[in-house]
Amino acid sequence: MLDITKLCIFLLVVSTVAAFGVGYVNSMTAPVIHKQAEQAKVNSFREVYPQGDEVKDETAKYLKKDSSPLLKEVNMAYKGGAPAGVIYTVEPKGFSGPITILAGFDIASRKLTAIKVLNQTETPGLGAKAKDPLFQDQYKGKGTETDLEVSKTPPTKDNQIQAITASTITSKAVTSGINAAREHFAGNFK
Amino acid sequence: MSLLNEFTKGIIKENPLFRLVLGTCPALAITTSVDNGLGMGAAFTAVLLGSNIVISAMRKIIPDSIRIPVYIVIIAAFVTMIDLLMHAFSPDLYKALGIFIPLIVVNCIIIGRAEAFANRNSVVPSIFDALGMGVGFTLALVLMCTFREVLGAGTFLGVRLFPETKAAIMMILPPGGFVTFGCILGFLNKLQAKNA
Amino acid sequence: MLAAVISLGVMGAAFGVILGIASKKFAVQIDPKVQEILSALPGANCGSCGFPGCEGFAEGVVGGETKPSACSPGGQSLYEKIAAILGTEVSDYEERKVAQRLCQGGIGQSRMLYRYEGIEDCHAAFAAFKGPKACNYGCIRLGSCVKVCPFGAIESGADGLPVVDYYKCTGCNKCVEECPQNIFRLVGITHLANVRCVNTDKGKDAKNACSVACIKCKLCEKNCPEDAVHVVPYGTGTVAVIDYEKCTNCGICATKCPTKAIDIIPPISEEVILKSEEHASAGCQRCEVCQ
Amino acid sequence: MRKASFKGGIHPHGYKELTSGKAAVPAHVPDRVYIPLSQHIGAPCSALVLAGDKVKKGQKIGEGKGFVTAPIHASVSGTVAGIELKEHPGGSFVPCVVIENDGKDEWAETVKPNKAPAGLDSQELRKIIFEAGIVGMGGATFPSHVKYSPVEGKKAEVVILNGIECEPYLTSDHRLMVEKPERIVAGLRYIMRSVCCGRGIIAVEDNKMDAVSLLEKAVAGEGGITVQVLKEKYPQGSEKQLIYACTGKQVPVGGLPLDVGVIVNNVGTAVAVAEAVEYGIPLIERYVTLSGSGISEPANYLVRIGTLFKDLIDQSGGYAGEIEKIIAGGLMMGKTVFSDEVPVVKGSSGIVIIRDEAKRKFKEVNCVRCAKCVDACPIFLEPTTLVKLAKLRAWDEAEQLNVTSCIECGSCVYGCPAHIPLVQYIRRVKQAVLAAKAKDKK
Amino acid sequence: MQEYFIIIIGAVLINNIVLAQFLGICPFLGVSKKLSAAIGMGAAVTFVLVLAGLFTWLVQTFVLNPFNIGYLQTIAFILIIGALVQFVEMVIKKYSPGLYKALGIYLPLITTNCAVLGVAILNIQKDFDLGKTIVHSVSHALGFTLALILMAGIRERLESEDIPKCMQGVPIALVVASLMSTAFLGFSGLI
Amino acid sequence: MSSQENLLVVSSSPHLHSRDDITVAMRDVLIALAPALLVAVYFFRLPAVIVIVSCVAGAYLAELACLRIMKKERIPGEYSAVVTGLLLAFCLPPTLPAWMAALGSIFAVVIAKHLFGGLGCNIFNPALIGRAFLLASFPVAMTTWVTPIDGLTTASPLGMLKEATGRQLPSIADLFLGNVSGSLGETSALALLIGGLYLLYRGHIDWRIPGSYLGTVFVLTSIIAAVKGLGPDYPLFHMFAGGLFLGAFFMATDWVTSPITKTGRIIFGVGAGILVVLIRLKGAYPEGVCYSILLMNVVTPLIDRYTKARVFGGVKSHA
Ligand SMILES: Cc1cc2nc3c(=O)[nH]c(=O)nc-3n(C[C@H](O)[C@H](O)[C@H](O)COP(=O)(O)O)c2cc1C
Ligand SMILES: Cc1cc2nc3c(=O)[nH]c(=O)nc-3n(C[C@H](O)[C@H](O)[C@H](O)COP(=O)(O)O)c2cc1C
Ligand SMILES: Cc1cc2nc3c(=O)[nH]c(=O)nc-3n(C[C@H](O)[C@H](O)[C@H](O)COP(=O)(O)O)c2cc1C
Ligand SMILES: Cc1cc2nc3c(=O)[nH]c(=O)nc-3n(C[C@H](O)[C@H](O)[C@H](O)CO)c2cc1C
Ligand code: SF4
Ligand code: SF4
Ligand code: SF4
Ligand code: SF4
Ligand code: FES
Repeated sequence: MLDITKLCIFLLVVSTVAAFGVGYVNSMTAPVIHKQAEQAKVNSFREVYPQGDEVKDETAKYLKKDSSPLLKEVNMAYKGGAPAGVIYTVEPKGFSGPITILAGFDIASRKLTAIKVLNQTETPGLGAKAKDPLFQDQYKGKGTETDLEVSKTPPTKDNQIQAITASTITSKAVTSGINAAREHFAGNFK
Repeated sequence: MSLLNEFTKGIIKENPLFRLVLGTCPALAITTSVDNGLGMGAAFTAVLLGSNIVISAMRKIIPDSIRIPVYIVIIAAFVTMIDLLMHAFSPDLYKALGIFIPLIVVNCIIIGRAEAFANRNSVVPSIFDALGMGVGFTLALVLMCTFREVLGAGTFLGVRLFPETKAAIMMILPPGGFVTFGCILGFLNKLQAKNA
Repeated sequence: MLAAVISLGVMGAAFGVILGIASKKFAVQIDPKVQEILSALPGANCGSCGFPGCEGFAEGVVGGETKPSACSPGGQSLYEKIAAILGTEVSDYEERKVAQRLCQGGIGQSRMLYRYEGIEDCHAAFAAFKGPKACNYGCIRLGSCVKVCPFGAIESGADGLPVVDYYKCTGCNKCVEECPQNIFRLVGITHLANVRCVNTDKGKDAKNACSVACIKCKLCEKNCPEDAVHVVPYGTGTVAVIDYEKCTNCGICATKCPTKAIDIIPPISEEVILKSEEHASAGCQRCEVCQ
Repeated sequence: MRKASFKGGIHPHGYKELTSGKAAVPAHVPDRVYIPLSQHIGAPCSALVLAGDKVKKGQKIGEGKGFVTAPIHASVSGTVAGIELKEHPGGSFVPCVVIENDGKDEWAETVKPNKAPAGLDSQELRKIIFEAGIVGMGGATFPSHVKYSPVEGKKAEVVILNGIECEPYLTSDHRLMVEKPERIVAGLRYIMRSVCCGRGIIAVEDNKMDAVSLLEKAVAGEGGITVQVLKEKYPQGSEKQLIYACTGKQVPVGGLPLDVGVIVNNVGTAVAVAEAVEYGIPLIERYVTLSGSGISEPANYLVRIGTLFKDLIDQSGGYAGEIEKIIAGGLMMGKTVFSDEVPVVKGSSGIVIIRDEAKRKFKEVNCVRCAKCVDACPIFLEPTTLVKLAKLRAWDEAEQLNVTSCIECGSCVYGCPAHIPLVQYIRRVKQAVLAAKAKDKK
Repeated sequence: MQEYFIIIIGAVLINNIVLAQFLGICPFLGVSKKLSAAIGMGAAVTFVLVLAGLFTWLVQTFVLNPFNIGYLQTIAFILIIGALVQFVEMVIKKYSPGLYKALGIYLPLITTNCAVLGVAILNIQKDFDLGKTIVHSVSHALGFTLALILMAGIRERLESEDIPKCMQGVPIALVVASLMSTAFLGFSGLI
Repeated sequence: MSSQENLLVVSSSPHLHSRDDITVAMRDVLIALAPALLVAVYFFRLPAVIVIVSCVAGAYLAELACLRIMKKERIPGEYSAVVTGLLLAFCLPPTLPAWMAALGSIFAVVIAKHLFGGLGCNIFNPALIGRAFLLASFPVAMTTWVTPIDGLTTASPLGMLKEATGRQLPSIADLFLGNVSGSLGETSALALLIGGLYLLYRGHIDWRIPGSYLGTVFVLTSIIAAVKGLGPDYPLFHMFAGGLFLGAFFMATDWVTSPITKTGRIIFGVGAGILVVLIRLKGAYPEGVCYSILLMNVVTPLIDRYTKARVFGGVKSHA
């Protein structure tokens, strides 16, 4: 029994010291990480909806059971205390997994302000190009009246988005997410 | 001379990745770009260095029967520290390496070194051993990365070498990882057979 | 911070306790000596000891069922190690034995009966008139022994005959068992003079089949200063045989033999013998052949 | 009607036209015969004569110990010159009784006709068959009296006479069926009597329709005996395949035909039985086909046991050009010998001589897994897998895969595009398996 | 239901833990020489992976999260896994020598297997509830077992093939893995 | 010793061999591929010729180089590498750049064949590995299709079906004859059928694999058509579109990479059939033949192991 006690105490001491060390490093890095995360979030929000000065999570208020399953979060951007824009987090299924996208809508102009692909696991060189500004920027300023479409050839209509070469699936997935957000926006923020 | 030896053996003769074939998961998973390889190598070396120092310093007082749990705790502590530091100060790399940073804990090489070297040698040789192994691992990673990044993405360290449409994307997909590793091992075997 | 320290400390301690208790409660007795011996063994699992694998042998040694020297690949240093583990004396020193090929009928030396076509396997050729050579006793030269040696100690030489590398040979007996013609004998490594022919036919017939056959002329017998060589009855006839107990490796018989059926291996120095002992006792090279 | 056959097998070219129309002629009786003391499965004989002894034709000159053996008889009259080691067509060196022929062909006193062959009972028949040294003439040379001896709990329901002769080149059984159909039927009767069963089948392949019609004529009116025509396919003549084709039954692994109530004999065996039972003549001569690309005049002979191949070859005008192989038996199952100084034995159904055609030989290469061997194997083995195990020396695994059931028919090798001598590997495995078993027993 | 189905197909076929996610490569290469060993290892990993998934989830939910010490995840998890493996090993050894012969010898290999820790971390990262955690762990374990068994089947056949000396063993196994994962690309997009 | 040259040969039985060997088989496969080759050149013109030549040359030269490096003797007249090159070319788009085609066939021969020991030792179908490698590496080039004869960019028939763009699907007759876009050798079911029947007649392939493969696809798509009310053309469309015939007669039947047992071959065909339908209908790719066969290659060793025939007169043997 003595044996076990001794071993336990040794393990206890080692664990404690280790925890101490890790805790110390954590106390050093935690604020940095936290700030980064905050900053990242704010930055992303700002990227898709630059005008707001405060963003609040209002998912609970807007997402009902019957909302599209692609919608994950709804954040409201306030400007001077009044709602000015809506930022959706949507998660459509891409070629090799879910793609998380932010989409910003301006209530006043009823237009898509911008989108940002946050996380994706698409194939590098193919679907992963959804992160390229070249692709994302196509969504800027699109209207919210009709669904967007994916076209493999250079767009001829206003509601068309040109697919990433050889990645129609990814392009369609992104667009379907945006369309879900668009529909919700059109229905809830008249 | 012997310290130098401790250092160099990890680079070629006992290269952890190519000779001992340990720590294969990260070697396959993150070697899609040279940046990743360098980052992973650095993180790995730091952990190995830390754990080797601590374990060799404590080797006389660690009770034999629980030495493995103790090693694990020590190594895990270092890994967590690196993980946190990287998260805070190099977020991009942190994201690219993802789950493979915490997984350094179970990298067989580190425990292997603790058991086979640090536990039997004093601090100074252990430092050299760790550095040698770390550098060896890093070099091995970088070699794999180079093949995969150049062939699969057409870039080296992000610098474009030839147009993207001419790059064989498969090389940066999982099959490319396996086949690169397999061929390098085969090639090294061949070299060794020739020298022997 | 405090939470961290406490919870991890508690976790560490808790696992310590659990494992500690568990290790007591669920302990299974294995003889540490068996373990120790097992790790000292070459690990070739060659079976030359007569046990199914090294583990069985280790148990056997501890249980007193067999002697350490039954493991021929181990060599002297192993016997000493085992003796140390068991706390006994090394009583039964045996010289390390290596395989000697007792046939010199290479390509050009032996008359052939037919052209063999088929698989490279001595047993297969043996099935047809005891192989393609006119000599019914000699090496068939298709290298079954080469394939069977777990230590890669045998290679086919230029004359088609298998050549044993005495460094690598551990005396495991596998080639002896394999050879359909019983060409191999295990002989102490210091015994350098060997009659390399097992043809028991009369001199004329033997000579007719092979130019390096033992022709029973008894010149070796007559010239040996130690009275170590004799042409003795063997199988269905006679053949010259060396008594290794008496032989001093003087090499006179080899010079007298008219067909050069006796040879003396180019002098193996003490040093080489020692080195080869060492090499053999280094044991398992983890080459995985045994798997 | 679809003709019965078995599953698997191959269709090699028969080359039978070379000799199938040639009646068997009595071969020259040579000046010296070499009669091996072991011509059967079972205990070898020891000689009953010494150098210098006078012997007569049909005199017993060798006898073995035990039950599974068969005596050996002189095939000529003359003087024993000695006992010499000689190559045997089976691939070994065997002691032979050498007899100088005195040219008189005097019969031994022991050879006398049975007065009332029809009245003999089964035990008497077996005694006669044993004394006459009759062994299976289909190649396996298993002593016939053993085959006919009753086994506890097993009952022979049908005797099948094997007139298939599926080996390319060979036509000796064919000639026998054409020339002596009545003797075959008579022999079959005695065999049926000796095993106490009422049904007999003579099985013939559909490439010998002339023999079929003659046999049908011979069996007409003989109750219980039928002639069964089977589809031409190799190895139809193999006992197990033949039984399956005739009765639909599979002989169990490791079992005997008797386990499914069948006894199989070669048609030659039946003739030998008839000769022994009616005239008391022991087995001293047999039909032999001499054919192949390397012989000047292919022919069928009635040959005294102990005649050297060389003597027959000389009678057939010698070799046609440089020869490569002399095969004792057929192309598919026969064994090569290294010289023509090999005696004809009881099991020699043919000698095939192959000319050296210096054409490109395809060397053995890696198996390409075409599975032709698997599809051809009449025993449903996986020859290629067995070969791979042989190369790995994994004898146990091969044994589990029933390697010992292989009948060595060679069907697998015939079509193998990689030219792997599968049968030879398989034989090697069998050898090793048997050796391991023998070791275990010890 | 559908969610579970997606998790299963995804983990077994599409994002196979070995062939697509590169976890547990060491045992995948080490224990795939013989089919029997592969099956034993697969069973052992499944067993441990599920237990580990369960315990790590409990610890995360009821210890790390409430105390806000998520950063101790790595240490805590590896301790749990290490202890779990040893505990299981000892229990099996004591009570079922047969099972120990079949599984036990693989257990020590599992502690240093990325797959176990990796899946435990993934469970947490994906915010699964307990049910999904279990299903996810089981599916990954099955994916591992599947890859291992297929690999073992292939390697047993390769044993008798004429592979160049320098490629024998691990190198050719890696090439096989590469081609296997190429074939598994065919499952992309199934769900 | 004395004149030892004209000794007789002693060898093991049998002493008779059929005329078939590997060289004959490979030559027959090439003959069987000839109709499809002609159709390909007729419909896709010069680009097809360029792709075919690059593939065949790449494969053959890679084979020679590998044999040289591994110090192996070449079997005279053994053209398995040409078969590999040609079959690879047949499942590539006609417009693929020559260097990509050559790279694919080099990858196929070196990685998928010679690293495993060369002819007979490989686990995976080399040609299909070549295609899978190219598809994963150069997806853009590998999914660019052109119409026959005039060479305008279009989608492949299965692509059209999958994306349901509402474009007019090609007629069954065009699909059967090969007058559609697609990989250059896969379009004409007729030409492939002729070649396949020739191989069956020559006994190089067993009906079980193509039979069970095509049968499974037909049955499954018929059921789907019946359930969804898609009409009788739907199963035929699946049969004749894409590389199903090419796969069924020439690639699933590759000796080296398919099971050796008879039951195994049926399982192989059924499994591949199910996978094709699954991938075509549910997966990311419009075409599933290549992956279906590769995936069945993966399980072939296990199939062989668990489908051993019962030995004559005995109980089933266990692996
Ligand atoms: C290895 C590999 C990865 C792929 N990754 C993606 C991807 O990330 N996104 C995507 O939409 N398609 C991807 N594809 C799908 C192909 O490009 C596919 O042919 C495409 O969906 C259809 O072509 P299209 O976009 O030209 O219509 C991938 C294909 C392969 C072989
Ligand atoms: C050891 C041994 C015992 C045999 N015993 C019998 C037997 O009791 N009854 C029988 O009908 N055949 C017996 N046979 C004969 C075989 O069934 C078979 O006919 C013989 O081996 C030749 O067959 P084959 O030419 O097809 O190889 C025996 C054979 C051997 C080798
Ligand atoms: C592959 C093979 C082919 C055979 N072909 C024949 C044949 O054509 N004719 C024949 O009489 N026996 C043939 N046999 C021998 C038979 O199996 C069987 O041993 C014989 O018919 C028994 O009769 P016996 O004892 O009178 O020789 C063959 C055996 C094998 C293994
Ligand atoms: C009937 C038959 C089909 C073949 N099919 C293919 C094939 O699909 N792909 C390929 O690379 N080689 C094929 N080959 C050639 C050869 O078998 C192949 O390259 C081997 O896989 C190489 O070991 C085929 C050969 C034959 C006889
Ligand atoms: S020594 Fe024996 S086994 Fe070796 S080659 Fe000679 S005959 Fe064969
Ligand atoms: S098999 Fe090899 S090691 Fe064993 S005795 Fe023979 S030569 Fe020596
Ligand atoms: S394995 Fe044996 S029984 Fe089968 S075909 Fe080959 S030789 Fe005949
Ligand atoms: S016939 Fe020859 S090549 Fe074909 S599977 Fe059998 S052994 Fe292999
Ligand atoms: S590095 Fe992943 S299991 Fe070893």
